[in-house]
Amino acid sequence: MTGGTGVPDGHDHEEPSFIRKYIFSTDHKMIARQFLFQSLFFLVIGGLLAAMMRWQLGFPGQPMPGGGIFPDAMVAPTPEGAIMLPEFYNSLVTMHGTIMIFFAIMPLLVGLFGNLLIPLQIGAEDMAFPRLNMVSFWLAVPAGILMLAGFAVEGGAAGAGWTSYAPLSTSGEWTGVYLGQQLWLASLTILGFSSLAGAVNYITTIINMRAPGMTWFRIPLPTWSLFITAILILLAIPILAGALIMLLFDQTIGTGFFRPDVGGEPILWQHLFWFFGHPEVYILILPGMGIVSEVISNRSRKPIFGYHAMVLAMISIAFLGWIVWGHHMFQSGMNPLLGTSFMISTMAIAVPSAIKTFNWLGTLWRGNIHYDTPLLHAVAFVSMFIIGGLSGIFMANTPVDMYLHDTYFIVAHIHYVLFGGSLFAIFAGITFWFPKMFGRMMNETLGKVHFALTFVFYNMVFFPMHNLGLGGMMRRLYDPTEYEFLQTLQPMNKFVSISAFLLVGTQVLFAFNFFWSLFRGRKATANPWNSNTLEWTVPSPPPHGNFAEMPVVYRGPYEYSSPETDDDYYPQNVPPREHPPVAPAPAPFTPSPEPGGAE
Amino acid sequence: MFSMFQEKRGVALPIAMLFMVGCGGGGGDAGNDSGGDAETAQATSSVDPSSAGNVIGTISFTGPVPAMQTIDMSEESVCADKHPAGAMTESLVVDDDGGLANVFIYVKEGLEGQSFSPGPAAVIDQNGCVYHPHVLGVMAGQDITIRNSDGVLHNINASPTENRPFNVSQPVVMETNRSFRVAEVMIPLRCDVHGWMNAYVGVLDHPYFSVSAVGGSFSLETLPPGDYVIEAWHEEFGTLQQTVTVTTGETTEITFAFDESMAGVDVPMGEPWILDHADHGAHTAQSDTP
Amino acid sequence: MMTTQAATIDRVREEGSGVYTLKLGMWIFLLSEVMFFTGLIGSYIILRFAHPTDFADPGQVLNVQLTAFNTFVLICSSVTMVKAFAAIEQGDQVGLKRWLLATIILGAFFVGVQVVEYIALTSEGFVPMAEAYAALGREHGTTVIGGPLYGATFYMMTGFHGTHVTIGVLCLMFTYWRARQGKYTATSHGGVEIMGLYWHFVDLVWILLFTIVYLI
Amino acid sequence: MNWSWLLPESVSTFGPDIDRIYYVVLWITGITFVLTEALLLYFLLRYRHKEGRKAHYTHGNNRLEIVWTVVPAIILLGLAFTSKGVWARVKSELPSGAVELVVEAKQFEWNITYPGADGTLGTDDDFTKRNELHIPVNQPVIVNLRAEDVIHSFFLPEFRVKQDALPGKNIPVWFEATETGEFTLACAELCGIGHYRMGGRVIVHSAADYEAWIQTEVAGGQQ
Amino acid sequence: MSTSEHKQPPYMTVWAVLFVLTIGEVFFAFSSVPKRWIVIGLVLMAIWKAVLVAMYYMHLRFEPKRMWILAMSPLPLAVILVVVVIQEWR
Repeated sequence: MTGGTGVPDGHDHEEPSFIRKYIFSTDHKMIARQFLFQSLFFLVIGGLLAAMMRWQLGFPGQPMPGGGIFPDAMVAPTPEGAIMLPEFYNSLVTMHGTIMIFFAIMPLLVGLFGNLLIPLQIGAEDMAFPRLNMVSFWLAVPAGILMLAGFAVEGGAAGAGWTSYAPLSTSGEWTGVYLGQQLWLASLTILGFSSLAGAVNYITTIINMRAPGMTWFRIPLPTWSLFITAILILLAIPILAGALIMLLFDQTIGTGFFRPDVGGEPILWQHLFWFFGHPEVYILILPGMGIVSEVISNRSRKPIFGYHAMVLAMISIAFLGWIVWGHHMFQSGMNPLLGTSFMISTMAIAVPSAIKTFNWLGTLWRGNIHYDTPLLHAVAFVSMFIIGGLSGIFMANTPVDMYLHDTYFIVAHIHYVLFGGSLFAIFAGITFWFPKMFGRMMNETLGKVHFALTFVFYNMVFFPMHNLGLGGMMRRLYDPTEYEFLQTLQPMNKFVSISAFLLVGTQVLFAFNFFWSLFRGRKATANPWNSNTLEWTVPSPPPHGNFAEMPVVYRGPYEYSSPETDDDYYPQNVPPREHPPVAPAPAPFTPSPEPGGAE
Repeated sequence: MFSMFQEKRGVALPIAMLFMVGCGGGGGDAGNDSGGDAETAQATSSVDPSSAGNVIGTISFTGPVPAMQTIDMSEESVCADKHPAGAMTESLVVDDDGGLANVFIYVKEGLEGQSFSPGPAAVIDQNGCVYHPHVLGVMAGQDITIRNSDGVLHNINASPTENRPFNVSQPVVMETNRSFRVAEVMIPLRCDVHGWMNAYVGVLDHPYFSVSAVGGSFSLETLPPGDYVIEAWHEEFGTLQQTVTVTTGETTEITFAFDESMAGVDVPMGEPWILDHADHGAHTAQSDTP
Repeated sequence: MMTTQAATIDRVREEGSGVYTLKLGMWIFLLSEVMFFTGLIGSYIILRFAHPTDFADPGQVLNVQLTAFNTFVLICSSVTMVKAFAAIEQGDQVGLKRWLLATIILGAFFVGVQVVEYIALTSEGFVPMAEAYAALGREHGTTVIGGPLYGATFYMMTGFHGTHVTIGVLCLMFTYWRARQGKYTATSHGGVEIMGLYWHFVDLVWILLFTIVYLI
Repeated sequence: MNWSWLLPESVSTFGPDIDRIYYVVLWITGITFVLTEALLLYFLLRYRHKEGRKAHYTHGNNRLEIVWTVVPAIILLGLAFTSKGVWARVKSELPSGAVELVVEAKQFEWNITYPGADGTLGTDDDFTKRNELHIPVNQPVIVNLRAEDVIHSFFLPEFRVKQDALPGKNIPVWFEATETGEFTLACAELCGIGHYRMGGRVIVHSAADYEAWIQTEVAGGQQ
Repeated sequence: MSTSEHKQPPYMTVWAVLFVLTIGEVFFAFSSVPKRWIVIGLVLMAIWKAVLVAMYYMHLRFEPKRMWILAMSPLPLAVILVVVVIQEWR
């Protein structure tokens, strides 16, 4: 740690070697791209796992197409073909959740957009600690390898669910998974360090490296959201790390933290996990909100409606997010009085989300909306997030949760927030900043087709899950038809499964568009979206060190259609027209409005 | 000891981390050859049959024979139909003249320094939600073909002490091959889906073992001449030992007599699973809790 | 007192925390450390509250005298560390090196004592493994004192603190090596200061651990 | 396919209360859903890009902000406070004069212990059934929920009952059937390989039949 | 900040206080005071020591106020976690 210096080593302009440029790069933009590619890889893996699960659920006990390629530990070889084994299904459930949350969505939102946007949007030449930033990525890689290694070891990959509830997860005797469970824990622990390194970097950078004039309330909303997210990561991940290590010891050397047979407390695991887990939920959605705010404001050529409200909503989420974790545990045998108080705090935290939704609507109101792919995805985010948010109210309500807890209603809810929310935001963000990342535009037509199909199939997959849940179908069932009261739901399961295959297939369009545009896409100008924020004032892609000289900021990020200009945008760094530009005094401390207050 | 094999895996973890990535496959299940029965499995050995002798005998049980408990299989119609007369627990099978079945008899001492290689795979069949055989002897490294003839979900949960534990499932009619690397008497098998299903596997590094049939008879054939300690193991009455001298061409006859006074002794066995009050594991389970 | 640093590094930027970036980064890292130890110590408090009988009164199992002495050692190491910082603030290279060396020695000594303590405790049956736990206490009576959770939580907390101290010592060695090369001056000694921050934090955690684990 | 948003009919005393709250929430969310999505759609069409038109330049409206902060807050907190009564009644208040049973969950079966003829647990005429929960109608039942190995979840869909079974803990769960018949007992928490088969039957007898059933079972158990 | 530019914080005094407090803690822990008071007293002393270290050795006392806020921010979370989860066994 004594290694890093205050000054990012971004000023040397001689061309670095291939290794330093593409592999062990300290350039935040390169690291962002590395995260992008790694996460997309894991997104594919996670999607395939989901497809396999859906096969089993839609066509239980029927031979899996191509199932023959799997080893006998995963499938049962029968004359008709290879049938998935229950323990393999449990591994799929677990690994799909873990991979999508920790290795796809989180690194895309935080690793990709955090690295790409923060320095560019606040006018810094790089992160505060570029080498730490590199370490953060190169910790994520071995973590990913360990996670996948689970499938290769005897006993298969972790099979206790992504929540890995003790005591099920404490011994292979219960799950049939021995080494895989430990690899899962080790992998997540390492990934935790990676996230921490990132979070420290983001927070420091945003606090200390803003360009002159970039006051707290002139920071673009994506950066704001990433700042809040980084704080949540910083304070939540260590709790998870502690819990993971304790569980790892329970499995390996035989301690008894969470093992009831030797006097441990399984419910303590749930508390520690969800004390991390709920902030994690906001880690997964806040950056999406930031991205969507940016895109909607830009594409409707209109200032974001209630900028301060947006920021305050995020800040209040960051606070409230710490006192609602118990709503994941209403039926876990938790003290019922706690249940009541958690219900109330949970209802309270729904309010900031509502505020943000209304502000997005307000932003669209009387806008001048350009229907580009990013906007379509962003609007999809809003409408899907409405559904996800509203369905959350059902489970937040303790009595109703008694029926809905651990049913497919939850599955529908989480996917409306994480897929309909985060993933659409990620699509919006990738299509929006693709030119800045790679210097080329993505194909608009392909993008629109991909959006339309994704949106339709997505709803065909996840909306019926609400009804499945209301029908009483439990989560994580290898074969729902074992319960006759669920057999009536089987047609719907088939429908969902087929839609799921279509949804997964559709993503090929995105992959094609992505790589095609990477090499063949139209060359992008510095500011293709006529945007205000600083990243668009530099070439696409920006050079090493980003800014030729330090930019000076004169106004907020969303001055679209301002009467002061003839264009419908007014970049943050353009000096006001009336009076000549006045650069802020080069004195060390220009006072600024800031939480925490200046002396 | 439960924690002991955890420690083993604890050591395994870091090493595994290193080169886990490369190695493919799901381990365990090599091939799918179904084989004969353990009793008939003729192990290739260095023993010259002409100079060998045999040990035969019977296991007897003295004392009031408790009525065998019927198992309520109504839950699992597939299995219930296979037992028109109703299925019985196999923990204590005694015939009218007191012959005790399901006893594992094996040479404990006397074969030191000799090497034997295992025969073809032994079969343990889950049929009618009961393990056939209830007690099985195999050699270390010998394949065990675990067969599911019921077509309903069974899981085979083996909790050995010395060997790698496993817990695999069979949702359909199928076979799985497993083997135990080192000798261990005895390894309990159970099915968690059907609480009553349990069996025992004795793993030895020589082929001189036998399981007493109904009526209590057993035989250990083609033993090289010499003095042996023979042990008889029963899941409820523990173990009995005696020494025999085998001479060329002779057939020595011995008997083991169990009686009800031995009920509830500490049965030497792979550590029973946690918190199991359900059946035989119970008495050793207490010694588990600190 | 850090204004000189802040000025040199962040002159033209918008004002941030008011401290230079490296120090801010260390502070933020320490916040996550706080949460990490919250997880461990919190679990201990909760488990002890839930199962009082699994734990023992002070002195029955743990060697309080030895650890009190060890605490004193760690506190002294904090003083030497802060002395090193004070020295380089005045540009006193020699003092810096001397005090850093003292800190390294004290830190290493602390770890050594902890290892000795572990060996003694395990020999008395006080181990983290639940099934093997059989702490007979320091009077070597016949009845087992406390329960498995005691061993597990104790080694968890002290072990992770020990790890932090060890890492600290290694970083101190690195700092010492740089000091030997004269990398630190009166105007630029951020490395020494953040090293100190980490070291004092570890000391602070131990102060709490000593009270909670050994004395309560 | 079942697209309905109605809950299956409930057969326990507190079932209707829970369902009522569900339908209230369904109405509130349903209306909000329609309004917001309609508004979104309207704005998208009404304000789509036209050449030469400039968007309306505004940074927001504090009165509006306050409105759409306070209104949801009132609705949500109101919801919370109105429904906490039912929660307390179901989870923290045990009825008197109830039939007491022990349900012990283990991989992968429910072992239900009945008090036997004397109606008290812990006596030697207790008997245990596997995956069969027999209860009398119109009489509260207290289930002492336990688990042997891992966490299971005691789920009676038609009774609106769900409670995790924690190993090493005894959690009392109560409910009262309002109809006779046969219903489902399910495990709602992933508990291992056989989780999906960890089901059972709930048979609700009339009071008389229940007594008779107990007697026959006790008799069967003794001989 | 500038106030402490030249004069050094009282490092040795703080050290002495820490030393005395540690000794005090040990003796108090084994005194015959009722357990509750021992716990309260020890916790107070421990906090006192911790604050001393943070204030003087970690220079918090000489930092801008916003650094204090930063440093204190996780403590409420720690309290929330422990206090809430303990309710399980009330």
